[in-house]
Amino acid sequence: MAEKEYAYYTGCSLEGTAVEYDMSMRQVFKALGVGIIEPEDWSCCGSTPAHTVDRVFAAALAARNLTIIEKMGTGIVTVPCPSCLSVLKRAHLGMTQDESFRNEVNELLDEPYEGGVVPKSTLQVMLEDVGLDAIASKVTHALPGLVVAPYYGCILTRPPEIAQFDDPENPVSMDKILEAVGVKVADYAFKLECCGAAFGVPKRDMVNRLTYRVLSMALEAGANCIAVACPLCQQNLDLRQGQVNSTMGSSFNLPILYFSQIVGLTYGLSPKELGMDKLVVSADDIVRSRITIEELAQREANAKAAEAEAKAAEKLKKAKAKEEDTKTEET
Amino acid sequence: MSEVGPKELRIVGFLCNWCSYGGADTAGVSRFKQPTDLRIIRVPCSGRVDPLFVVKALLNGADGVLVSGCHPRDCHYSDGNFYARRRLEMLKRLLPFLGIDDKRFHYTWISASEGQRWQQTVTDFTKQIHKLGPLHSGKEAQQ
Amino acid sequence: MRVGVFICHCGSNIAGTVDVARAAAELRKVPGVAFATNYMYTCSEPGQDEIKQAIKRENLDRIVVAACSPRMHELTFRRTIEKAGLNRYFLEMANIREHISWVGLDKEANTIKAIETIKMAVAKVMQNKPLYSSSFKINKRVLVIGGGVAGMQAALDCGDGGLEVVLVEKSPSVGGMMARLDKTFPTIDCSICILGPKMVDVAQHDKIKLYAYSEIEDIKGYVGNYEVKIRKKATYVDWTKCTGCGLCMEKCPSKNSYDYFNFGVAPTKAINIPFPQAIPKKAKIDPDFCRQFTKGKCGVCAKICPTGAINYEMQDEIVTEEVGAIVVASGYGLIDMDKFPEYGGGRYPDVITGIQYERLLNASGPTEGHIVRPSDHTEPKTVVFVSCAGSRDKSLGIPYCSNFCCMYIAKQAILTKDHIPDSQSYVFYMDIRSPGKGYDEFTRRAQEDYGAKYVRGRVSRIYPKGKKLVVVGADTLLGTQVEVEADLVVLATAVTAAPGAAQLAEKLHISYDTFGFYVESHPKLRPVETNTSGVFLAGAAQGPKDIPASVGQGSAAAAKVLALFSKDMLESDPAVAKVNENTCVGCLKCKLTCPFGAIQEKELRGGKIVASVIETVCAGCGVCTSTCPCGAIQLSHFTDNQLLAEVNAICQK
Amino acid sequence: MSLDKLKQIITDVMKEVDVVIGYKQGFDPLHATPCFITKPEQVDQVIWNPLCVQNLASYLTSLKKKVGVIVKGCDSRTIVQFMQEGLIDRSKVVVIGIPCTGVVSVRKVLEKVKHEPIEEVKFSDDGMVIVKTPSGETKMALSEVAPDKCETCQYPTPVLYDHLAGEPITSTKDPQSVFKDIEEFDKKSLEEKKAYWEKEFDRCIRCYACRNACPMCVCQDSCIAESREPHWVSQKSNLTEKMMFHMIHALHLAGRCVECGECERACPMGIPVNKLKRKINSDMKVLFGYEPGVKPEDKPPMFTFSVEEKNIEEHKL
Repeated sequence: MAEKEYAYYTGCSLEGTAVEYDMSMRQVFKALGVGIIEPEDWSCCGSTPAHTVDRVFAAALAARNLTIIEKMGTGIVTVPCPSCLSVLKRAHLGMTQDESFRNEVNELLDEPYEGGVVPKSTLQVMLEDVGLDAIASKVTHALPGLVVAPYYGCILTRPPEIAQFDDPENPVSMDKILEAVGVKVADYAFKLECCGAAFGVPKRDMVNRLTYRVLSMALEAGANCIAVACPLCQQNLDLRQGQVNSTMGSSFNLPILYFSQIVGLTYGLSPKELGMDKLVVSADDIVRSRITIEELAQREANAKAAEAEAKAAEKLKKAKAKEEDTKTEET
Repeated sequence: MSEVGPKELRIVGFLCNWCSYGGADTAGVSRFKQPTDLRIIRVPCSGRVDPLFVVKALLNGADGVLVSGCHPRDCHYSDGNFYARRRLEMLKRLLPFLGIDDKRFHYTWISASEGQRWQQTVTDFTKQIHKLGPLHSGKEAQQ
Repeated sequence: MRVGVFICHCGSNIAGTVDVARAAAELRKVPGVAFATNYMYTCSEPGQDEIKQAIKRENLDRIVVAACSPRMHELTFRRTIEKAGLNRYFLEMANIREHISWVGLDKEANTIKAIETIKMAVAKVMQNKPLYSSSFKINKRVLVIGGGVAGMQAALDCGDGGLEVVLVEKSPSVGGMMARLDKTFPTIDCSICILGPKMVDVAQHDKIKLYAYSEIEDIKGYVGNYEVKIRKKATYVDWTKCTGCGLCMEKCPSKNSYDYFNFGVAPTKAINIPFPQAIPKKAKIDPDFCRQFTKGKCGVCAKICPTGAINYEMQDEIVTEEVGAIVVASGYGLIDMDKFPEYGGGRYPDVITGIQYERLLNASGPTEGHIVRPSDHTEPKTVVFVSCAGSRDKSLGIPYCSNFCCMYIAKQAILTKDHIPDSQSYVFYMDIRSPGKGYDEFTRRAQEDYGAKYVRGRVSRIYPKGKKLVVVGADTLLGTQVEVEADLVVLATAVTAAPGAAQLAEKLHISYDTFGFYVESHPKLRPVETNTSGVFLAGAAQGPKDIPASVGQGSAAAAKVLALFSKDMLESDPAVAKVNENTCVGCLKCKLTCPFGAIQEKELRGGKIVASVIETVCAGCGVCTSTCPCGAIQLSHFTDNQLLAEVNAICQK
Repeated sequence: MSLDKLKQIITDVMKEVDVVIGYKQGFDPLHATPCFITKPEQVDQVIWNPLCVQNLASYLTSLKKKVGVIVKGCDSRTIVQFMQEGLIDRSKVVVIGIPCTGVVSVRKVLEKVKHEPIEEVKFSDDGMVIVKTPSGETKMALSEVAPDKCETCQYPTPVLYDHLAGEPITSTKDPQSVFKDIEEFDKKSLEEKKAYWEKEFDRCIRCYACRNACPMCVCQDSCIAESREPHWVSQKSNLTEKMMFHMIHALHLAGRCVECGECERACPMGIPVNKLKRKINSDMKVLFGYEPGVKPEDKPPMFTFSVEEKNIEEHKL
């Protein structure tokens, strides 16, 4: 049973290139008891091109969806795609903070938006509404050996006056969620570094260079996997890894997972349900490394016992040596 | 010029000598342009401003009254503006009861270094009074 | 009544946007105005003579000068009319420059505004009464707040001038920021070597009473007679017994105390003497780290102290000092590293601040002058300096330049090369600001003789890569991105107001600006005075400044105090409250609200109770006047009738 | 409450004071008038009934002697307010409190009987007032002719007394609705309110009766309404000056008015002069949680301040 219901605005990516984000996100929400409803007749949020052309028109595209969501009465809409989120939030904040702007935008809409929707990223809902304890409580499996570099991308926390979530320069929300499900998180300095995704077509050489840096810094930080919360980041890092390897002479084989997929794996969900097969760089090794937490506990207990044994042996050896010493002294 | 400029309304400002009057001076020194409606009366402290001065001005022809002192805690006389805050707040709430829009009376805190804030306050308040129009019916705007 | 009106052109400052001739003509029509004229520069000598002559010639008894702000020249013109035989309070000024000609473009509207403003002044001056000052004795002792170089200079100059000085320093030793510096620019002489003797002078001067580790609790009174409460913070060491031998510091088991003096470059002991040259050289316990306080047991220092100076039960003590003037030299602060998340926000140990680097360079610092990385104590070979870390950055609310960072970065780059000859320094800068004697030459030496690479551009980001730090920035001259792999990064963090600056200002009743720096009386002509008479400023409390400027201001403030104290009596401001005993009903609401306790109850012969003002205590705020329901207590020069005259002059329905 | 008990108290109090102020029959059966009892034989003059409308505490500030004074619940607030402002020496005042079940508005009664001469006034036990005039008897409920202040009275029993003539009564009036009339009035449009006051104040004849009747108008003969030094209002008889006078009266009572209603009772023109002060009182309650004349240890809000004012927000333009 759902404790709380959210409107869930998927946006276009999650119906296409990022379908595994959608699949895994829905599964994780289901496991956590978070109810989500997809707004009917939602339309393009207008991300990327619209706001470079016309501010009012861009806001209207987003606000059309907000109007629909407002009528659903959920109060909050959770948005997996940071691009959509940024646009929806920008429209919402602009319209609630400036009356004349609101009137201007509403003039373009069939039905006015009154400002009654709070857009939140799926990360924000997980961290703030569900809470780390609840997230941790559903864990059944462990991924030993996995070290994740959390990669937030450029717009999840910025600009801070729009995002209003997490530290704009050193975000930790994804780190916390992944740590909560028992995954080891690397101290990764390139959490926000531009990967160049938006220039994937016109400036390939630049993107290759930027992507190369993001990937190599993850390796440098000791990670063997990157976690993301953005369809564009995922697509860029995952799909272009081969391209980077061929142009930069590297040999990356770094799985790029949605954080929701990692959480899903620890919840014991099937790789199929989580869309693991949709990834370009295979994450099969990660899936295969999965064990139950009981198994993990057993392994740890074994390791501890072995360690204790070794310690005891060491102690015994020392004691013996001491005994020898005193003996020699006496004599 | 063929056209007559926007007509002035009567706005009276009571400014404390140490902060706000200095702030208005700073705005002047920095050449921050302001509307010309305001007439300034210098007082030592906002605590010197008996609310009755505001009433007197409003009843006798002013369309708006502005009182500005040092920021709370920063009063040259330590507590003067604390008294002013209570008295002027009381007045601000009373005016609409008498049928006078409380937007015609504004009290605020501006320090001697805040020339820009002074410019903004004068500009916004003058705009606000012009939006409300003359307080006294039958009275023509001046100039 | 014969009012004379003098309207100043102020060159074209006023006459450019106000029709002064028309204003004079209009004023001549005002009842009571006997004479009105306009003049090029009324404040000039011939301008003042014109007023004096007109008073005699036209038999004028009240004067209105329409010119600049009374905050500028009221005193000038008061003296003028006094010389011509009028009471100085028969003057009013109409501010037609700052409030009119400089802020309005429309000459017609400005002229009307000026005419009305002058008419208000005329209406008021006709209500003015002659006022006479009385004189009062002054206490010729001076309080200096802050024992940095500016405060010490002020204290020494005042002391040498024969004044008794009370010097209050909030940290355990005098010396301030300068005591922490390694060398000084542009001469590269040793900072503590030139400051040390001054510190000793302060300690040994028979006119200077030093309260170290003390803060101002409360200040009451007025120029000539202040009562100052000083909080002597508990040091847990009896300084009368402490010899500064340092044994306690050696034996203290609590080794991880924060070292305030060294800005946390390395830890110190919970009981410590901040630095070898400290004045006074006394130990102090930091109860946040001391085991006796945190765990309730230890007592090592008490056992070891040869003089038995340790006292864990010590409490703060409040002492009272009476002084006649105050010099505020409370110094500056530095912006926190956490304001720079893009530079790690303090997470990377090898990204440090300029003042921390000074401590690393300093022979008496925690590394004994060896430059090492805080993370692994290895010698850095590539050092990057980032100037304007926070300065000139509106997004952080610091639009101003921090004044001395360009210079100390050049110095630190030079010293880095001196210490580590095979090192390379990079300096990212916005502009090089070196407008002092020998300053520009100095920054060039850093580049030309010491090979520091100056990159004009800002640093966008610093991130760790292995043991190195990658500094990413722009080179705006080449138009490219730059990446430097550094071993150590030094941020020239922005200068801010000292912590607690606002609270101190509130106690002193002086103004501070948006950033917390104290506001001088006039930015050019009264740079060390405040608007509160008897309170003077010195050093970086007024705004970021380097050592020579701070020392200069310290001496300047001392000169002001000496001039003030050159008389035995001060003249009181007669613009104080006065009670009309005939109309006072003795309700004493004025006594309730007076912020200064200047009102007393007085019984007249018939038994009638009335209020009575203690003139020397009254500061002239007028809260009593706006409290009194029957208008019996009136603040002279700002009476109800004077203000009503101004209101009536412009509000006529 | 029995009159005998009151008289007994007065007789006792007489022993320790110079004068006791009470009520006696006035010039006609509808009017009571204050009386000053200095001798025991005068005690019998004393009356108590709903016609005893005057606020006798008003006299306290001008009397130097030791005084006993009879107060109703509402009047007692005057004494508390005097104490807050240090205007009386409490040790020189003996307060004889009367639990009050409500008084009448003489004006309302006269309107009911069309201002005919009054021959007799009786009060029945069931709360009726019977007024006899040449044209016969008129019966009216006490609540019908009560002054407005009785309708929301929160303090039927004096808030402070040394002797209480009767058993304490608790108010049955909703404390939330004390300022209901003020709130209702404030909801009107600015134009309506302005027109209302212009009409009301235009009737003012500047007789100053409201001021003279007000116990809190401490200025007495020094009132700035009649002064030239300072010269706040001119002698012109126009609306502006009349309004100015009433604003002086209202603002001088800001946070001090105990709502005894003497100003309105005294006004020969029937101007609702207490309304402005009640409006300010409603704000004092909201801003400072202050109600005049209730707790002797309170400080009137206009003569003090808090560094952080919890309920005052900075106004934005």
